[in-house]
Amino acid sequence: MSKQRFSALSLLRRSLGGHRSWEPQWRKSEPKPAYDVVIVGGGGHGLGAAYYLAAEHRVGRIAVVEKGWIGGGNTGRNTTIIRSNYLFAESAALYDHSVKLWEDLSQVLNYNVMFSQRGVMMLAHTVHDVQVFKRHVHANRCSGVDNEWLTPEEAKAFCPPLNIDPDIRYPVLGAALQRRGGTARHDAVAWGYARAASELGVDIIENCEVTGIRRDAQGRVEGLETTRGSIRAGKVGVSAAGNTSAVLSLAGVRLPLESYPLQALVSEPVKPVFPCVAMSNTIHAYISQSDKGDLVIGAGTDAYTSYTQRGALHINMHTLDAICELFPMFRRLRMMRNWGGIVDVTPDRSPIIAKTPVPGLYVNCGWGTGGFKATPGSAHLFAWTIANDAPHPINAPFTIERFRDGHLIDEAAAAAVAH
Amino acid sequence: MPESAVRDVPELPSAAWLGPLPPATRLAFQGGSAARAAAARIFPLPDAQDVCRARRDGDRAGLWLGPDECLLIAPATTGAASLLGELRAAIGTNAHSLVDVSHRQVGLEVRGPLAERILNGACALDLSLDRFPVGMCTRTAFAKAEIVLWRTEAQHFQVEVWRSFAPYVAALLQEIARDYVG
Amino acid sequence: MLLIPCPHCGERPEIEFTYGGEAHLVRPADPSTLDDAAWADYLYMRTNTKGVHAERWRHARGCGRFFNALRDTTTDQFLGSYRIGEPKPALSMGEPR
Amino acid sequence: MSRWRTASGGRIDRTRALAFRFDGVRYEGLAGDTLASALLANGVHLVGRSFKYHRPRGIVTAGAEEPSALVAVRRDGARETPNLRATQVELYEGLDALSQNRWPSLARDVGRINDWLSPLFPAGFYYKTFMWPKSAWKSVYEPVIRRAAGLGVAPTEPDPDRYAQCYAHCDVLVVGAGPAGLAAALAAADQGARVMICDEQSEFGGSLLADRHATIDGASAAAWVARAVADLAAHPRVVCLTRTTAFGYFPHNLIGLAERLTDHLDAPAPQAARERLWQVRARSVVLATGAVERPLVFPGNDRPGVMLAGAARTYLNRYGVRVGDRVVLVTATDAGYQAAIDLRDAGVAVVGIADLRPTVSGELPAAARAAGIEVTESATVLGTSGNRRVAGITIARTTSAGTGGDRRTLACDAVLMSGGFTPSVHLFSQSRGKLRWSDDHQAFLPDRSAERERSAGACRGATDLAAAIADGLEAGAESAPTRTAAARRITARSPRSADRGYLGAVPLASDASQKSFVDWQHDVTIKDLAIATREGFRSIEHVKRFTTMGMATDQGKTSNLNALAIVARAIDAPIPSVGLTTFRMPYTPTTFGAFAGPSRGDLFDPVRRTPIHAWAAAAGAVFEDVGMWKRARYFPERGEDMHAAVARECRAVRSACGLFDASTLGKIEVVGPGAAEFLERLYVNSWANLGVGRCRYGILCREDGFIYDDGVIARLAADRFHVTTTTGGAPRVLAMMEDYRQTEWPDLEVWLTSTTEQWAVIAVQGPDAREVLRGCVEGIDLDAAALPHMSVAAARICGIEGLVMRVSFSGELGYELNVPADHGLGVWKAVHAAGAAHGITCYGTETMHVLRAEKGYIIVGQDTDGTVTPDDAGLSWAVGRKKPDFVGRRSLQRQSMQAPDRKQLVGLRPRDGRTLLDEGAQVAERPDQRPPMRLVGHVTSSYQSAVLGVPIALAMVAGGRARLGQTLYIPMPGGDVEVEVVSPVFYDPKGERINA
Repeated sequence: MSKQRFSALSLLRRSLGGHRSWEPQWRKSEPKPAYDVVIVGGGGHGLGAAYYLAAEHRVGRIAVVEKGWIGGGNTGRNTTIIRSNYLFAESAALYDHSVKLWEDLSQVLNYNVMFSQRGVMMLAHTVHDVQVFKRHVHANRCSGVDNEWLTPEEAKAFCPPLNIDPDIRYPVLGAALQRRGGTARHDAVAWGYARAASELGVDIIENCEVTGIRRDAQGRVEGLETTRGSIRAGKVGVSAAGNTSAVLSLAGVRLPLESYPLQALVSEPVKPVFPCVAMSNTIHAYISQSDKGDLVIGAGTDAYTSYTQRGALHINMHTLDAICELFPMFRRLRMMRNWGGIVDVTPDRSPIIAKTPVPGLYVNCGWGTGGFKATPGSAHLFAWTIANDAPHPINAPFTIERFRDGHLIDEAAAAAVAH
Repeated sequence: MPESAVRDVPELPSAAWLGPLPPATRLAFQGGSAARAAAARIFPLPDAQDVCRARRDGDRAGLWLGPDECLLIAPATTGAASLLGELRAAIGTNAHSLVDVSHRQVGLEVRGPLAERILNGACALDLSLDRFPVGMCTRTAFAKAEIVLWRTEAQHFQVEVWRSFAPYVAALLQEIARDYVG
Repeated sequence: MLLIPCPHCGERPEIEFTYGGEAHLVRPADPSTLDDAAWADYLYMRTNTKGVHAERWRHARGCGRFFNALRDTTTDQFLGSYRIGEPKPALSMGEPR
Repeated sequence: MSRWRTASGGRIDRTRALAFRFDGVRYEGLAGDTLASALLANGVHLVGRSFKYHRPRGIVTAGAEEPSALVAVRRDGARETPNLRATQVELYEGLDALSQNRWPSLARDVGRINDWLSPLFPAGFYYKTFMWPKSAWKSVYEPVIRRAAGLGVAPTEPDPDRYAQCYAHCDVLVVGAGPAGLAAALAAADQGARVMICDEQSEFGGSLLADRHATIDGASAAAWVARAVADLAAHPRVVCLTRTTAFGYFPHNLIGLAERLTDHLDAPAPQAARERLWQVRARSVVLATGAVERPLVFPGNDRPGVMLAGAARTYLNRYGVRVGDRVVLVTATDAGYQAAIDLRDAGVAVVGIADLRPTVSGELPAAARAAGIEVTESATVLGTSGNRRVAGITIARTTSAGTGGDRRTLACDAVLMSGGFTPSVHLFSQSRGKLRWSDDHQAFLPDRSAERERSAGACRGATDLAAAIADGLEAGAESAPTRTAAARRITARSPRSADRGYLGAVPLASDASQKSFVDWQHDVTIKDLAIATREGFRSIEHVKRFTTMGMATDQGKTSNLNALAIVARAIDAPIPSVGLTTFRMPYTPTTFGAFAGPSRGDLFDPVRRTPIHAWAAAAGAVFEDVGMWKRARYFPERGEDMHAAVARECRAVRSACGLFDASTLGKIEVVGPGAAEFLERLYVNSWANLGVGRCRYGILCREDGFIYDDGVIARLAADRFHVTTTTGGAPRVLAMMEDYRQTEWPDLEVWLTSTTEQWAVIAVQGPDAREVLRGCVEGIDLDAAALPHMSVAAARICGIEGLVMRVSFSGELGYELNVPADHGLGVWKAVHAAGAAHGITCYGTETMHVLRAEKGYIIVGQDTDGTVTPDDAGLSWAVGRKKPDFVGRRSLQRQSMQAPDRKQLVGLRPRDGRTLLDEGAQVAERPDQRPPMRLVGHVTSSYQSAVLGVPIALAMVAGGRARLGQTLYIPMPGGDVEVEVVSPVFYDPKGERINA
């Protein structure tokens, strides 16, 4: 499919020419007057949706409009954890659909997204955690999603730096391990989809902010107003993460969303010391090591809504005291860089991939802190939903109406509370 | 006196700059201005507008905690029951809430020239004398615990903390102090 | 850590407060008269303002009071705060503190 | 004394020699040295290997911006710190430093092969390959890449050091104690302001510490600094912090400072804190963060011995070290000449000056020429030579034809470069202040502030000493809250210096065969930037991410602006339009331990213990964490495991009497005329009709209709209720109550007080409970008639005024004794003694769980999961039917909430009467399914019932109540377990025992 196919050979060949013959990985497009589908939001979810619309649904004229530079939102600001061991069948199906796509993504896109199935280990610190995680393990096993229970000793064997001393404040009582889980290179996902989509004719329009959503007499979407002029569109799919509320409000659509700051940080690079991904929801610590050698650490969200893309110092302090408690040999390492993103959170912490009340307008949002792992699956299902004007069975439960009808998919509440 | 009558208080460290205060009678008062005024006739209570200020009369003190909330502290020799009686009589039919919290919390004293610095090891408030003068009191956060902080003298702070948090607060104070006092 | 203007106690550090979400969402007097959509709107739908946001805070580790505040969610600067029951004040862009 | 050390001058203490080791070799330095200056004094220039190509690298700068000289410093096995900048490491006796990213040795590093293969590893190469065969990524490619990547080695032992933290407040925080910062602090202090001033270096003075020429107020720079520091130190309202880095600027003028307390000491006190993290809330902030000199991007610019001119000057004037014997200066500034002149005065041969500027005039160049140093104008660099240290440099004159005229190679052992100065706007930018591009300065300068802050001195373009000091004075004075004293004046004189500098690659660099480095640490060259733009990465953020330029541990302090200029030129756009990468916290890498501070071990989170804890611990109880509480889980007797202990405890409660510490239960006193109405509106139950002295089991829903909490509520008086909550739920429930009280129902006169810790709660449960208590409780009649199940009475309990609640979570005749906490232990002991004759047995939460499960009582959070309605849990009987409204009622009216196929609480019994189900196990309708299975529910609670002698379980099953008697299947890895659906009440369904 690729005009300039990537491979060790092409690398070698072009090195002889001093790498002068590489071409842009995606076309810099000017907005055309009209498209069949315009995707709002040039993150992994949006670019992926455009790619699948072109590759699998043969939609003709497709554009992705991005207010900044592609991959500059949460796609490039997260800790790249990928897993699918969710509790409810609906969620597990959704995220596992994504993991399956991850497993072939580098080959499909001819772009190495460095999907590294190093295993994701979720630590249990209380009897209650143990009950909740074992429920996960059983539910996942029955629905064909790998997830296994580890004793503290097994967890330590899988992740040697882990402190399983029974005398620490919240000792590790065990862990749920998904071996197929892991991490990927975030930028590569955006660029890989952009490149593949571009080669299929998708226009990728950066520095183009949506300022209005035009509707016809029947109320159906007919186009967009943007900072780079108006664009006619048969269908519009919004995949704008933290800014979704702002964009949808242009069409008068209200959503059950709130946007919170979420921070992450990396240490200075060190030689390999951390073989997997470890997560502790109870004391808020999420850690892995990147191919470059940085320890990649996720913090919790701030308490208040904000669009500033920065969080509070005390949030980082609470994250790092937890990390140092679980991995005391990292206490001497140093924070190299910290950054923030804006995550859009729904009341039940599950996403929305659905039609909106406005004909021709579709939305993919509400991924909260878990959007990156879902990128290929979300994009794939969103494309399907747009192309068929109807949800795929996997995302059928993830509607806006579920909040009206009470059919919540409440992963957060299911993790429940200490009794 | 039965063994059970002995008051068993949390064991807390003490040092030249730190010490647990003896058991006291404490009442949580909440109510409108009428009830507050009525109670103030027999007990030193700050007015609603005396924001974050304590009023003292001998060994009795009323601490402003909120616009309709005060913490009343009296020596243990004045039993909670009798103090409740006095106040209810004074307040009469004015709507209010009085709850005995004598055992809910304990008092700690942090004193000396380093008191301010040690407290600022985990308290985010500006404790300089001009910003946190003698007589000021407030509920606040002390690292991961909640306390009521009351400056009784220039170099004396009273810390009121729920009993199960007291060992944490005391231990953290000691950990902080290690870098200031020998 | 933000400095939050409590209308009772003045500016205090964020760790003393809990966030209460969008302000001026009044619980319907008789919810049973609402249809499911209207009820869901009260329960779940949020403006999620990008700009000056009227929001609830509680000075939980302070005077304990809930209050409303105006904060620009694009800068996190507070424009003011007011007591529960008081009307939303007219906007006046404050100097950066 | 080493031949590179000058005979005199500098700020080192020549009387105190310090021995240290680098890669095991012993050297000697002087007190006041950094590791970098000490190595240079010993003629050591090769100090590390680069990240990607493993090229030999030396020392480029003399400060925090160092991109290249990274080392590990080891005190002992647990105290080894990787990736430290040699330019910031202060020397101490016995310091043991190691080079990084090399094998087997720094001199002979096999990784060097990468350099020869470098044509294969251009920017972003890894995105383009390593994809075939697919399996090889995990097994081969990634492990190899990972081993190659990373710089230093992380410690493997826990860090034994302590880290301190504190909060501080001031009127004016001055960041940076160079000329502008010192002036600002003095001016603010003059006005009586509370001032804090910090500097990352070991002493105040900044650039003045290396300045031999400036005069300030008639004194030498050094003398003036000494006086200024003394003035500040003497000031009662000024706090001076050295070795303290302002690493982050947070909203509302909160600044994070990291103070290094012991890293510079040879023998720190074992218990001394290593670092202290300050959270400073400043009314105003003055940023006097200075500027960093920029390298020039020319072929072979990364050889050891190639360094910034200002750095060479600092090593000479501050540390008394000559960086070489024969140096060449490549410059685009006058400042570079100052270094050349100083070195020449120190006896170093300056073999030539290559100035990129077409015509050079001015004070300093004139002085250089006068000193007989040859200056080449319109010069460029074609390359350098030398293996582990620069040995020569080839320069030429750029002709109008754009070719190199009269090229010459100069032999040298050091090359100084001066490309201009980049203002340090990191903190300003972190504060969200807006930057503007200045053509005059060829730099981004602070423009609009977002906080109450202002920049002063070189960080906003005031590079001339007098201007910087004047700017500092003004900044300090106007930042003070009040201006009373007269404004201070300071006169300063230093050589005029034209330092606009040069951005991007030098002329002809792209034609050269040698690499021209932009980012030393990440090995990003001008070729990499060219490839990035060629492949369409045009936004600077894209270029940064694609090439990793500026993402190294120095965060691009020396590279960002050059890269920006190169990209701008490549895509033919003005620099501002390409944008500037965001400056991110922290300014320089900051220790995790400092962020964590004392929050470790038992101080990681408060450990909440009940008044009875010590007794339980002494009795050998095993505890579990519930929220912050430690709760006794079971009381094993010799040799018992949990199951044996729990079985014994259960039997005791069912047959005689058990004693249970329920003190952690949340308690809230709800008081006021509006109390009953308040609960009426909040809980699903009716309260108006609850008599004084009576108790009722209450359920609290969220507004969405799902169970949030539960607990027994006792009415103590018409206007007073004693509400109990779950242990973990107490704070949540109180917060929710306050929310409704204050914001929704201000019409109600009701107030809430947490009494959780006021009362110790001792549960006495079992058929003999009444008999046990007869001897303990005075003032009330314990008989069923007088004190029936679900009633409450004030009484004297073992001589203590308290509350006796006749309630039971065990299904047996039971009481909960509430006594003031200080008496809890005493009463516990007394009741325990009184019960001895009845074989009273202490039990823990595990037994409590089994007993309640036998009765089908739910545990919120275990049997419910935030998606369960009262009806789902079989509790519709508790819902006040006639109530017009309560929190959650409207949501419960939704159709989906009444659907017959909702998951409902049922009991399960294994058909085989033996198999103990796994909590969390799934429930299926059909046997022998393969994944994905159709599932109808899950097991929420499962225990071996001692009294029934069989395993029992509670489960949430779709349409469960309609399935009583049905057989369902629990799919386990070993096969299905057949279970029968039964009532969740396994024991004493009629409740005769509880009412006994």
